[in-house]
Amino acid sequence: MSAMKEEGLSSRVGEFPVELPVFNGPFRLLAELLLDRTIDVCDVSVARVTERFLEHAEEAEGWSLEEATWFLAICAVLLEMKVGRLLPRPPRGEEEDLLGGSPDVAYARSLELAAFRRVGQWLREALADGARYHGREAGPAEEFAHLYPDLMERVTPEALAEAAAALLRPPPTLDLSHVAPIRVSVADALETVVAQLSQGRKKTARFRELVSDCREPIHVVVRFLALLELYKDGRVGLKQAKNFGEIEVKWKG
Amino acid sequence: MNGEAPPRDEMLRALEAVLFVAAEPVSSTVLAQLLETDRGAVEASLARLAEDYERAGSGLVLRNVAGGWRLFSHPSASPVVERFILSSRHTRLTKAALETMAIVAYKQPVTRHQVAAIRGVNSDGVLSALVDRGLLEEVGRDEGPGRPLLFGTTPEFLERLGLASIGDLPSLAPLLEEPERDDASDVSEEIPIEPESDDGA
Amino acid sequence: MNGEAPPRDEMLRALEAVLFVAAEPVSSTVLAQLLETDRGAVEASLARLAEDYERAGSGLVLRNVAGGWRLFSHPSASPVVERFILSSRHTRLTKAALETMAIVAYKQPVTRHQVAAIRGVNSDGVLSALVDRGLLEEVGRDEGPGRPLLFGTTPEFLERLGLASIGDLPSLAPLLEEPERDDASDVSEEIPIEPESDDGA
Repeated sequence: MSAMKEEGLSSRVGEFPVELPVFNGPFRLLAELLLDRTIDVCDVSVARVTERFLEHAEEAEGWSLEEATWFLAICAVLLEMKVGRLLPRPPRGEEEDLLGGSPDVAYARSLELAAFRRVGQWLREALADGARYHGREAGPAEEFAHLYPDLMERVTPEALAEAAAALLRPPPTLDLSHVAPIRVSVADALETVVAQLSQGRKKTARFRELVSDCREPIHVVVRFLALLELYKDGRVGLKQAKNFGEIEVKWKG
Repeated sequence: MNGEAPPRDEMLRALEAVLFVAAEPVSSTVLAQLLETDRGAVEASLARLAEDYERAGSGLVLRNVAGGWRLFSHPSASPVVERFILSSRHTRLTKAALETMAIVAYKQPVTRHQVAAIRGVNSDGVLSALVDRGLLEEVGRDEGPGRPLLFGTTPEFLERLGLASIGDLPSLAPLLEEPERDDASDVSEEIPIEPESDDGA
Repeated sequence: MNGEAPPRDEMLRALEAVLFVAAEPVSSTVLAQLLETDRGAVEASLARLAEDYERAGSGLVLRNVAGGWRLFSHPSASPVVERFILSSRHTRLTKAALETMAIVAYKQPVTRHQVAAIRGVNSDGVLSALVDRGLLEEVGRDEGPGRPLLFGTTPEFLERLGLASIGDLPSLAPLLEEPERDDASDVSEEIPIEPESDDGA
């Protein structure tokens, strides 16, 4: 995580440019701004950045181990920060802690956490042992029931409602509005494929034709899954003459 | 009084433990099933246990009542037990009792099983205690398999809460919303949706 | 096993009866008040009772947990008892839950944020699950900015662990061994090694 602060890193690492709505410039600078929280991590699509990195690696004709490692470390931190934002979270400032502060503090923490893990093991055993002891919940026999005239003394309808609500309340929903959903479904793709195959006169098609209207890779993937579904049900036949060759699809109905 | 009884064996110990946690009399048939033995053996053990208690001057008594066996506090200890109950009068209803009563009040009629499912723990003991106290009662049987008992609140329950009818309980709806979290509400404002990306994370 | 214990006297019998009806641990102070005697006498009687149970191979055990005394069924009877009450408290806790519980137990009162900082990951979900299970509870609010909630362990936590008080947790010091490295021996001194909870749970 502190890789980017290290002096030994060659200055060329991470200099590939990224173009994003919120930022235009070298990734290295973007990473610094993100880690400083000058730019909000949720404004940045890690997938897009990764795409740019892969393009960059291709352009450079080969991977630099140093750069790839650095890039992975940065992405891991960004994703962790992002996940922290996605899930219900403690008050602000946690991201700084995730980054560890000074190495000394980080080390002290790791020692402490190791101790807590060990004591967690002890807790597990003590709880397992304790679970074998059953206390008596039944209370005194009925003959003493008349001594409880004030059982309800402090119980108000409001307290009762609060107790019921606490048990019946649905679990908190996660706000996932900033996770871009996949808007295509295999069911939809099935319909499209069946329509194309069954309505044509030939009742055959090449896979290439079946996906000719797909604009994004995810749509092609979903069409392919739909074909596999149909194949499993025996409604289409599939033939591929050689590796990476054309896939012939035959409608069987 | 003369000659010590040999230590209780595993079966006697299990028998005593079950009677200890039970909230109601347990029949010797049920005990025999639990212990995977026959009623004769169970009854001999029960007799031995009752005798042990008496000989040791125990604060507990084992009695055969209403079709089953049940442990009671010793009658000679009643004054102290009563004082104990009265002294704990100011303590609130236990959380378990409050929760159970709340579920029955709002969801009635409900079965034991439904109460347990909502609370996440077996609630039989608490339910019977609340029935004993006259706050809840059996109101019928469910039509489902096994025709389990259904529970509801009693007129005394309403009276104790000062309610004219069960419809006067506070509405749950406003309470069922998510408890407010200081930072949850503004998250969506802080984090813009990424419009042009299909693979945001 | 050698020589029968003399029959329990009136006080011992009353003590046993009260512990039998109590649904939670009862402190020796309360018991002393009830029996109109002093704590010393009560504690001697409690010790005698515990010993009697053990000698007789009883299905009951007397334990000092969560600041008081409570009767429990004998652990060796737990399979039969659990079959009888149709529920088991053997809950498998995840590593994350155990870790979180350990941090809260030793550092209480702590905020969510402090727990997350030590674990290095957001721990909200685990914390609320443990609160739901009655093992942890909200014990107040921190004075700092935002007045975050503070968490601590519950009496039930102590009871489930069989501990009389939070001070009975094992000391962390021997567990603070160095992981592989040995160049930071001075660091461990900065880490609080005792439970910081003298101010009680």
